[in-house]
Amino acid sequence: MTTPALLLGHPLASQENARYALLTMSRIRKFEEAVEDLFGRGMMHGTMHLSIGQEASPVGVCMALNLEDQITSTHRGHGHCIAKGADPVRMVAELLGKENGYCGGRGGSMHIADVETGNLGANGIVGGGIPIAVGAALSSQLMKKGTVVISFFGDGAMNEGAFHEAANLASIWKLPVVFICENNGYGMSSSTELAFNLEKLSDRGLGYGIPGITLDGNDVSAVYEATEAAVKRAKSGEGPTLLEFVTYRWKGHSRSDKNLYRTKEEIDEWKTKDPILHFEHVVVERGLLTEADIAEQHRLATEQVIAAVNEAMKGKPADPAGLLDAVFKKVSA
Amino acid sequence: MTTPALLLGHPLASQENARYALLTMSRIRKFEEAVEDLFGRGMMHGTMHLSIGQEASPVGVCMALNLEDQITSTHRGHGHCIAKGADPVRMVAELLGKENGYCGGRGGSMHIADVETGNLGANGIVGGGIPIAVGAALSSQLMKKGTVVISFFGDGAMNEGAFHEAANLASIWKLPVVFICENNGYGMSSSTELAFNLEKLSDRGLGYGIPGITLDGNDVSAVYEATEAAVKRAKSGEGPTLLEFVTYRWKGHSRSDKNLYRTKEEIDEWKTKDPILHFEHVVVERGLLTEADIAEQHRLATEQVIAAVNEAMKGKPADPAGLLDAVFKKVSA
Amino acid sequence: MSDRKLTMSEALREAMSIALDERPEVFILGEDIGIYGGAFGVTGDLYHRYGKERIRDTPISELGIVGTAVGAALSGMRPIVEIQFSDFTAQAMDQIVNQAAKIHFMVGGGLHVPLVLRTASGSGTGAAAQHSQSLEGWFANVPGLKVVIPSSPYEAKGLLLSAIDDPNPVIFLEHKLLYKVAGTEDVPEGAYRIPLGVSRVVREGKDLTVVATGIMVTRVLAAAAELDKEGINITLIDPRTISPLDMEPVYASLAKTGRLMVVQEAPEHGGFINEVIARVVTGPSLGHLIAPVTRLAGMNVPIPYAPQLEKAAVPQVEDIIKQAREVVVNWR
Amino acid sequence: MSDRKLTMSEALREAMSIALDERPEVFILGEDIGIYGGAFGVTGDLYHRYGKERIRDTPISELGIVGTAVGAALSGMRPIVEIQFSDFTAQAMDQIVNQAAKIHFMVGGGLHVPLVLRTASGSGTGAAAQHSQSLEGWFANVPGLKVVIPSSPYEAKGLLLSAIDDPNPVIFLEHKLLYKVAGTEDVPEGAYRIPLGVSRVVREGKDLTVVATGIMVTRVLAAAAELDKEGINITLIDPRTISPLDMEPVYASLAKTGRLMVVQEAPEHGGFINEVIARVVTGPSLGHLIAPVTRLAGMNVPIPYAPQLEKAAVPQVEDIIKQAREVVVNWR
Ligand SMILES: Cc1ncc(C[n+]2csc(CCOP(=O)(O)OP(=O)(O)O)c2C)c(N)n1
Ligand SMILES: Cc1ncc(C[n+]2csc(CCOP(=O)(O)OP(=O)(O)O)c2C)c(N)n1
Ligand SMILES: [Mg+2]
Ligand SMILES: [Mg+2]
Repeated sequence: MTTPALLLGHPLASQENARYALLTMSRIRKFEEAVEDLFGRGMMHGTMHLSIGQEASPVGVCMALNLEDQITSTHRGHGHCIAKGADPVRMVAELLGKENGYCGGRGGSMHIADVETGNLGANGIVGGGIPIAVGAALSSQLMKKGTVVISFFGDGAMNEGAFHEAANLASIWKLPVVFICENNGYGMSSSTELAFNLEKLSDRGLGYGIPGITLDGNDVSAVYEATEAAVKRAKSGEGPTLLEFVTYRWKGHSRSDKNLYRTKEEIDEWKTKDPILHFEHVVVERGLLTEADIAEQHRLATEQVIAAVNEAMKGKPADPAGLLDAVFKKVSA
Repeated sequence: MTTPALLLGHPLASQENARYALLTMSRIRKFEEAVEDLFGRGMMHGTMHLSIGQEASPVGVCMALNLEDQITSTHRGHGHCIAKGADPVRMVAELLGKENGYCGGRGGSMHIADVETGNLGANGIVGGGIPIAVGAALSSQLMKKGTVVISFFGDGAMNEGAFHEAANLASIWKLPVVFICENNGYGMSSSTELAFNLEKLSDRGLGYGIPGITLDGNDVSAVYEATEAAVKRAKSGEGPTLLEFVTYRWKGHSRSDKNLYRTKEEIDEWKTKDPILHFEHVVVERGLLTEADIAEQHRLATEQVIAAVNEAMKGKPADPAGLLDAVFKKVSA
Repeated sequence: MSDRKLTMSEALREAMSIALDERPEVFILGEDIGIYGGAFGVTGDLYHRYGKERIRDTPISELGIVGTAVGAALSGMRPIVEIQFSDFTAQAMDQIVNQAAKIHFMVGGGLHVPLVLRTASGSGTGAAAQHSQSLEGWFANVPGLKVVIPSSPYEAKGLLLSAIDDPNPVIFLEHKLLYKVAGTEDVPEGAYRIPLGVSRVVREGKDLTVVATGIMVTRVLAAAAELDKEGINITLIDPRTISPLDMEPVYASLAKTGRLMVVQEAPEHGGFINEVIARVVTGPSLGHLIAPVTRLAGMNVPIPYAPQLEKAAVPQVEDIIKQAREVVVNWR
Repeated sequence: MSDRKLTMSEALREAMSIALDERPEVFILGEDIGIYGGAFGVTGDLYHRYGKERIRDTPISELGIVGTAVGAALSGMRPIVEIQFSDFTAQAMDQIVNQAAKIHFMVGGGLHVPLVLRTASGSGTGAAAQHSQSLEGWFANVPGLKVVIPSSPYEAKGLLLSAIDDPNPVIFLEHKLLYKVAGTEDVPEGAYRIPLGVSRVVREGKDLTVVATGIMVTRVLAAAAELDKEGINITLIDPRTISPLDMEPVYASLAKTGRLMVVQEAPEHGGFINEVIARVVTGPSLGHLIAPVTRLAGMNVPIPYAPQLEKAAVPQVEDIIKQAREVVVNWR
């Protein structure tokens, strides 16, 4: 896996980057379609939160990062994980409860972390990762790492006290963190109209002295540019930015969701704003990629995901014998 | 005890009201001086947070309320309590750990509540009362009481998650609550400059769609007017307002405070902005009260406080025998 | 009605519906309890029947929600709060413990907090460590809270109605594996109340007294049916409320069986069930014991994700059979 | 140095100072720990010696502070968090329990959280119900946390240094009445470590084994001195860490005394000390008991304000004397 940002000047400036963006968005989508299928066939356990329709955000954001830069993710974290460079084999293996899964089968979809690619972990607690991101940013500042930390969270998470306390600390200490609100319109069934008395959720930054920007979260290029600027600001010691990416999840909140709180029309309407299709149009229009290039990226993505699933299936089921030993890190002598 | 708001058109409009405001501010100050003295002489136990220098806020606010309107208070709550109409005898008795204290000796200074005057209680937890005020406002809305709830808190409390979650709920449900931040410049030793990246703390309302106003918290008349407007807004169903009253505490945070985090000059400077003296100047200047009137209010205040202390001293010490029975309210048959 | 084998979700919903009908001051608040019908479907159609004022959807703000409920309870209402997973009570612990539990006491009795906090507890759905805890021990050690753990639909309905009647804060812990399972007893259609603080003797047997709550009642029952075949007969006692805890039936049973086994899903170390052991060995039953007390509890690990790990982490029917058999056989 | 009778505050400060010197990744964060020197004066002059980056004053945001510490611990630092009163851990329970305690396990071992959370625990200062709780039972029942309760300045220093070394989250509960009391043992000036998970036999006596932590160690010692005069001799065992809990010295002592008394300040119902009882009666000591186990704990009430009430609510020296005497005399 190459480190995306190293490839990049501007996201649309090179074929290589355009291909990378498309391939990665496609891999996220195919990955989630594949695990949804496995889940539907009863081969996976637990719950699952799909980010289909939201792929531009993780990809655009992570393309603006270096490998050393860190992220914290959410319950809806497959995209963040893949975009930051995780190994899909170990992801699927985790979902299948295998020993070679990222968490050795102990965490599942909501707890995948990948230290090597700077992913400090998904989180099953809404808002739970936000103060953690701020803490990692404090480490960066104290240790003069020169890195940034991205805190991904949903619109719903902004109403948790954790957001509030973390945002204030980041602002007063000018920490190198970027708050990224993936506003998909709903926190489970709770619409942003009902949960907020605000036009733009990015205005919530005003209460902390944090600049806030709202933009189209389905435009990978816009996402990249806004992130790059916020990252630069963070790394130069000017403190956090709050980016609100407006997007939509096509699937239900989780498997048990009957979608009673929104209309089919609304969902269909948003499908026309597919971030992947949107990006394809742009790159073709600008003559950056051909239709064949595009098809090739999707083919590659499919191939990679199928290979990952097949490989993951071969893993050994996690063994209960190791549980007690896994609770504490051993005290080194 | 008369219900102050019933007397009122405008706080300065009548001699009666001006006298009431002065008497009440003076009573708060004398009360706190008296308990500080008792404390210093080892007759009181525990801790104590004095609001000397901040008397305009409780008095101005409570004059804009009816008896049925409710308040939630803080660890620094003697003023709120007295201004809302509490009986100083039972207050002192509580501080002395007497059976006839407000809490039967079980709560002490940080837990005095007075249901009859609509005081839902002081709170030892910074920010703890804010969601409770919002809940009381929800009761008011659901039961169509036509009342407002005042949530008093300090600047420091605004950085607690409790403030955040409560503010958002109040805003989206347009609850009849007024948030009153008594900004005395410090949360214990933590200055607002260090704890916030904001010019005005009332700007924090922006993140919730709550209008915020900052004003001189040592001007009882300004406090009254702002509160009255916010109360009217709340009662007419338009939702919460955030009022920031800028003030200062003359004494240390609590008894153990050595005041290392601020200068003597700063304290002295603020003493020149004494809310009581300020009000005296205004009423004399406008010819509303004479110097004799003023002296009379202070005399009355002193008399009442001394009488309260003497009366409270006579109370029976709280008896441990009742403790177990006091934990749960009895289930009525 | 002769055949009313409801699920626990249905029984809970029925209880709430009755309370909503009986008392105008009852209302429900929580995340996704409206149109969505609740994360576990417990509120179901109540939103359509009672409207959005009384079945109040909230933003994702557990601390705010519980605090709001405390304030509402202080001033005339009777809120029922639903917290989707008991793990998220961690967000609201200040309002639960420092406010709701203590206000009546701290202020000298002038205020009280008639609040019910319902929440889904326990493991078994593959939701992993942040969605599967059994936290009853936290609440049990907080004076001022009542703590209820229903073990069947019938019990759930009667206990919830009593919890709503109670003028004090009640934590109501519903095991998520029980929600969708139909009970074996009929659930009467109208109102009935099961008092808080009265243990239930679920079944009687001569050899061993087992104390368990919630899902463990189901598992012990299954184990007991197996052990019956071996001639080992179990008395099962379900305290139903762990605060207050009614020990009388346990003492009475131990006078007959002389053997005690306690079972819980929560991690063993520092778990609530130790209270039962402590009361027995410091109390009137001590002289009746003819075998060492035995306890079976969850492993001291966060709940893992993979099904084989998750099962291993908490007592299963086979574990109960094995341990129960051992104590009876070894101490004939 | 021959006479180094420090207070617990001083000993804790010394431990932190050594850790700050030893490891650049150690830093302290909390409310009023800077110029103010800490709500109980524990950080004292560290701010002046190490500067505001490493002795980091925070706004009033317990959840944010602990979460920030978790994130910092995950990425190379070793934060020590001070929470002014243990009651306010309620604000931060999500980060303590759902994050810090579980991350290492949940993510499969790739991350760990070397975090120490120091906080003031217990009653006795008239601060009432929201500032006086003993909450060790909550943390003990959470797999993934270590829980330390020092009982003297000497112990505090050695245990805190080990807690800081530990790669896992450690909850360090300091009884507020101990802060200003000088210990009876000298506290060595340099670094020394007392391993976590090793109980200490504080004194030995033939008649009764008492298990207690924190301030109760002091009170049991005072009681033991009185009882010595009556010819009743007590062994006192201080586990020092309740998670992990080292029971071996308790078993060894019971083999000699045959009598067990457990003492805690926390409310009796569902309190941690039950774990000790459970281990004893389900473990190797059962056969050695010649008297019923006896427990002495806080009343099941929130801590009240008035001194006479506050004293009555938790075990005092006289209560310990009385109950210890009773069990020894009645079971000669
Ligand atoms: C503290 C907490 N409260 C509630 C939940 C249950 N829950 C899981 S995801 C979710 C919705 C989150 O909404 P949002 O933050 O907008 O993220 P999205 O799911 O839309 O990506 C809820 C309520 C939780 N996991 N944690
Ligand atoms: C949750 C919580 N954190 C910390 C404290 C300790 N404490 C008591 S008062 C106080 C300062 C509060 O500052 P502010 O809200 O500005 O009120 P003020 O004391 O200035 O009136 C602190 C830190 C507490 N009681 N509760
Ligand atoms: Mg969302
Ligand atoms: Mg202040």
